[in-house]
Amino acid sequence: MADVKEITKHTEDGAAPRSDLIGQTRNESRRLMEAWWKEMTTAEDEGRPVANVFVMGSVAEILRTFDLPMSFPEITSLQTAVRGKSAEYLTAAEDYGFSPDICGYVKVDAGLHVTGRNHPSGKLPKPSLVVAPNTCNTYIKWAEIWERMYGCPVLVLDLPGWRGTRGDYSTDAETFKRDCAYVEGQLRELITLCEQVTGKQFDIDRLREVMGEVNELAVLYQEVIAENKHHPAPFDAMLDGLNFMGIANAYRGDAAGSEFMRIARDELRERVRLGMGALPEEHYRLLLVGTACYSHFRRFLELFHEWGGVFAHSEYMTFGGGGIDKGIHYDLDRPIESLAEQILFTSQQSFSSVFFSQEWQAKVVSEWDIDGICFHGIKSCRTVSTGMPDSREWQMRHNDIPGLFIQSDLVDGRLWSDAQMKNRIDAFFEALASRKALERR
Amino acid sequence: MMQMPRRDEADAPLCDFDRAAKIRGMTERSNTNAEAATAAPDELSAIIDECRELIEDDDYPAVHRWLEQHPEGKVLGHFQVYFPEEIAHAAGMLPVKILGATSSLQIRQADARIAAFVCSIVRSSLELALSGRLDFLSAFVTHPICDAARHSCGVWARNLPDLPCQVLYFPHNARSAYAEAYLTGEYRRIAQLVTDITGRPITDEALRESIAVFNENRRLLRELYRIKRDTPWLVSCVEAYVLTRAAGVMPREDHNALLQKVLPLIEARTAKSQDRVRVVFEGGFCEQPPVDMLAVIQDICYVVDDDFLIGLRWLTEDVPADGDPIANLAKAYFETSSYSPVQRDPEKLKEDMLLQRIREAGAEAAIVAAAKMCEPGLEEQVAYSRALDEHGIPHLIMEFEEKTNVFEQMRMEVETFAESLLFEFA
Amino acid sequence: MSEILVGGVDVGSTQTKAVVMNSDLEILGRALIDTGVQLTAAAEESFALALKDAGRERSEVAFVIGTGYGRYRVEFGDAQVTEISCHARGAVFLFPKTTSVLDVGGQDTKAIRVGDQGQVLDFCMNDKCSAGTGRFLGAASQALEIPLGELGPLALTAKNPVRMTTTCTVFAESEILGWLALGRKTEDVLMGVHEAIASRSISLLRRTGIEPEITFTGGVSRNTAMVSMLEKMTETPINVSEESHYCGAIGAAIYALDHALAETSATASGGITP
Amino acid sequence: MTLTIGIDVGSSYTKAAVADEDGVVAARVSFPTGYNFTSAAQSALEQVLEAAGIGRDDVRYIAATGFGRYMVPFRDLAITELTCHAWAIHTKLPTVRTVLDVGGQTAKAIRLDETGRVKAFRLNDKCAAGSGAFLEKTVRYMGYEAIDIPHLTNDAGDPADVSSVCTVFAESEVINHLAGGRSAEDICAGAVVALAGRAGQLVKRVKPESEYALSGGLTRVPRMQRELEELLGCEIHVGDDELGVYAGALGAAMLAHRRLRKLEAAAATTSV
Repeated sequence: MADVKEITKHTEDGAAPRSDLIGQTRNESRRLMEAWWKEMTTAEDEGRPVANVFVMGSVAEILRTFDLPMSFPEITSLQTAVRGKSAEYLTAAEDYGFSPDICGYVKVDAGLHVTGRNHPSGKLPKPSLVVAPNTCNTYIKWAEIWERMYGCPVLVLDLPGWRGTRGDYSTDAETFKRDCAYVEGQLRELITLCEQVTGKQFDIDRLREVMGEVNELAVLYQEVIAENKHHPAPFDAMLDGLNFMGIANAYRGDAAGSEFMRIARDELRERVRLGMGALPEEHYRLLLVGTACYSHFRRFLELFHEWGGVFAHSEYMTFGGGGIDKGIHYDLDRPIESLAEQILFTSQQSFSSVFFSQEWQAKVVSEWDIDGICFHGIKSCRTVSTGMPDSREWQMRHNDIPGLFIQSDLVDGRLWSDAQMKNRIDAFFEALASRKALERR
Repeated sequence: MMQMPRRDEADAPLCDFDRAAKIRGMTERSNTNAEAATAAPDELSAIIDECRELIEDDDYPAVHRWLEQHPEGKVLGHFQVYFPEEIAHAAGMLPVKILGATSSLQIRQADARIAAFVCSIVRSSLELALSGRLDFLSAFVTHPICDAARHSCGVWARNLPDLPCQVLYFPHNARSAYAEAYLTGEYRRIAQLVTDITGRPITDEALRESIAVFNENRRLLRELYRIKRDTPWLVSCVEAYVLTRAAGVMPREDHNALLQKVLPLIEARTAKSQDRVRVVFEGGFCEQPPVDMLAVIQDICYVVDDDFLIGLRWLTEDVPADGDPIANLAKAYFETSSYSPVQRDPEKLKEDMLLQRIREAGAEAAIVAAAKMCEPGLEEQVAYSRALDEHGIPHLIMEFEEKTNVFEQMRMEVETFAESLLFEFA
Repeated sequence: MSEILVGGVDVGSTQTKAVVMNSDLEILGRALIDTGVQLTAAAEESFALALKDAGRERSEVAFVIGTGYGRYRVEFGDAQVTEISCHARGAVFLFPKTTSVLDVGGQDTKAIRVGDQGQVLDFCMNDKCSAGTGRFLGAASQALEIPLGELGPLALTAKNPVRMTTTCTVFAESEILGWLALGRKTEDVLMGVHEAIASRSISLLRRTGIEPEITFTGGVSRNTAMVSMLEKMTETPINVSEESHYCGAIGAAIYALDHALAETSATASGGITP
Repeated sequence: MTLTIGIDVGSSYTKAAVADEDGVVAARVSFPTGYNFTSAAQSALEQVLEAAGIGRDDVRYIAATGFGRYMVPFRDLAITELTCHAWAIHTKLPTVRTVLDVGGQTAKAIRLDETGRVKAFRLNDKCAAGSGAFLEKTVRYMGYEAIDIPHLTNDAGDPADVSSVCTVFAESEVINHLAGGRSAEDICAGAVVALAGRAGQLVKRVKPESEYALSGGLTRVPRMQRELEELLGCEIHVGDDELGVYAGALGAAMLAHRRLRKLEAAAATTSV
């Protein structure tokens, strides 16, 4: 940790070239991810309770207050695919009875649980508590799988989203107030549940500390994403964004999380200062809608990078980051009330914008100077995919933003078809190229 | 692949009753419509045929008739599964279920709007809207029963700018002490929405009257299901289904009258019991199986209970008339309600509920179906299947699609299932 | 200076097409052969035939672009461009007012919205399954033992088309037999097949927005029943050229000309290859 | 001696068998169904009677099965092919509890109990990728015939990756392999591996119990059996004398015998 503090001090002083910063972020995220795994695994060995939570509405603030290690099944499932291991877990889950058509994350996780929870990165802990928000309906069905396997308590956290479709999509003040009251009530019930599960007394000052850290994390996370407005973009939102997202979730409310995000921001600022882009040559700036195909992650990136296409932003970084990119300003004088308001606000901003996507996308396109949007339809994820063809066409028709529509899956390699992917992606870049060529004339 | 002649007497004799009958040369034709065996089927079958025409007409004819009678009338469409229709009714609106289409509807526009891996009901409902068949709607309300349904609101809104589209967020944290108050608030918001549309404020009195109408409807449907459970040979699966489904697409008062007329006629039938497997059909809570698929099943089994259009029967007891009617509706949603894969209630574990349904219906087996691409349904199927295995209850796992119009594969599956239960081996 | 010659070779999943053009965008020679299994050989052969047809020598050709699924197998080519870009460019060459291009190929169906320069503005292709592609007609022709060319005219005589239920191209054959077994008329079954393909094509076109003029390219565009079906469904007349088979190759040749000119002159390249 | 006939009108082939009480086959035939199921059934009857050298009157009971079972006008009973396959396999291979029947269009996994009763089954249709058609298309695409499949899929083949979900798209993989110099054997082996993989998936969905048997046309492809054995890590029975090919017809004929006995017994009791 010492070296980290040092670096931050230096940059605050605003020192000369700091190329030693370059690469820091990846090393740190690797280190922190290993530490996160270690904590989950040892917790199980020591018989300490572990909570299973989800990226959209994790309420880490409360769980961390009770020192509950948090397992994010979305992240752990994704990791198996990046490690090229998802296939065997998918098969195990399908052998268990799960349909080929359901969420790949769910199946990989179920596969892990029915085969002894041996994850390539370590032993996946048995949940003692599950908090499943309604931000993705599949979370609820997922939680019920563990509930049946382990009989662990499941709290479904209702975070009502946007209701209307007129003007801006958010809800009116009165509805929002009512929703807050409901969320606050549920949070208080969660606190009681945590007390039962951990046998610990709730400590509101500890909650304040944690929330303070999240305030800081959110600001830094926003700054990190904002750095990519520069040309060339210092990071690839599909590749590096994954690290930022992972840490932002796993270390939300933990000092190490904010420290990491500061390192990341500083490295990015250094890269911007040195004109170091994520790609050696940046020709096109893209927005990713959906997720990557993690079973073919390297190839998926390559197909874009070989054309000099960089992902300057991704929808996943906002809902996958629990919406903290929308900003969090906890009022520590009224922690629980403020927690309810901000969790509700950020989750609405992030996941509701998936369902009512057009305005957020248009905003990103102009602010991050995007040349085109890549819509990657995920066979097994209706949450991100259902409305995609429509919003793609909307952006084309109303905002003249070129959009590429390709389909595969997040973890199921059986749905990857290389020739077709390449054909579509090449054609998309050819179209962007002729667009630019004509603009030049 | 292709339509084939219906199962006929040659293959009925899989079981003792038929065998004895065959030998005495008095086998009855195993029939699709139970009334084939009754004395005076005319009136009854006429009504049932009307109902079938009604539900298989993608143009909502009953709604258009209502609008002719009520030129100023406003229609509220709500996505399938539960919606507190009483609220819209009390404001003078006609609440109508948007529950997809028949296989004859050609999907021309919807495919361009939503991803390929989405269930048929979301797709065909959108097609109905885009093709102008739902132009009579003054508002559309969906609810986050699943992510595809939640997306519908955004997709509809982008493509039908003049139609107010709303999401009604039903609570999934059903046992939170705060859920009821929250839902009451949501119901009041919906009440405001419909009031804004009709300009007619909802009085408690009007709401109580509406609740009375829907209580009566639910009572009659419970009665229909009782008959179907106790004497399945009197009312076939298809008949019960079309009679029930009609409720979603016609004024409820009319449907009450219809059931009041039909139920005695059904009980007056004289058809004899046949030896068939008594099954519960699970998996019709949202997307609806095609009627012809049910015809295949009833050729082979008695469907003694099911979860078709569970929303119409979501409330299992009368909503009390006294007190705050909206609060009563919200309370009933949690306290006296059925179950489905898309409603979370830790005190109603679905497999337990299914086992109870099978027990209470006196069924010996279950058909556990799920709509293609239906995430919640397919996930629940796994839990159902394992629970049924534990309790040694034979069950058939299948997937269906609203737009299917050939059922040979399905017929073979159901027949094999029946044969495995009826055939006397070793 | 001697006239500049360019070539375009479109190696498709079923057929390989090649054209030789000059700088006045005249098609001097063309060739169409079955792709078979040796893509490289097919590319070579088709181009050789096109040169022969043009009565020119390989050495006279300044630039060759390969396109189609086998574009990277055009080993003598100077660059590759996807068939999406090439069909767009070719369609606008054949019908300058084209705004939408529909190409129903052997393995996939493409809907392309194009700009006045033949640049791709937007495009969509079918999913990870060959349902509703030209292959569907191939299946019909096999099952009914009727040559591909005769399917259209026969289908047009249908009175009461069947509704195809199979989406799997392979199973289409047996469904067709099934309908016949039920005594349905051949033309009614055929029309059902055409409808299945047409409605899938239309929903792709809708994804990119249907605007006249629509130009229909690829082998299936020669099928009269498909054309009239599409015209009925889109309620607009549809352009079909005698050259529609060669549309991809023509587009490739035109792109080749861009490169050739860029190489010979100092003007900025309109080329779109990486 | 009492004889019955089982007629299996499949989507690609029609099979018929004459059997006695003990399931001993007096005669059997198999030929392509064509598109008229009824005439296929009719000629199956004629051919099998002729082959057995008996007349229509020598046959007491006819059971029809397969996709076209309702198109057999002269049947006494129609039974699904799952029940028939299960029964035939059960009587010929009594230790088998799990049957995998891979046919031209549908793959079926069946779990039996010790009496031969079907306890669970799953089907895989809709898409050719999981059926014999996948293999057939692949070899045809390379210019061979279905008849060549067994020797094309000999052990020599070092499986090439044929992973595409769609049979038609698989062709572009085939193209690439051929262009890349892979042999037809390698590609066929790859297709069999892919097919076995999908079949294995299907089997696991019926909570299989040992022992296993393979039935249906794919029993003619020894490589399929071996790939499945490798995949499932156990022996796969195929029985003798092309049991897999005729299991439907045979099972129907034998169930016809059971049916007959019951009817006679019942008739006897009522006449007493």
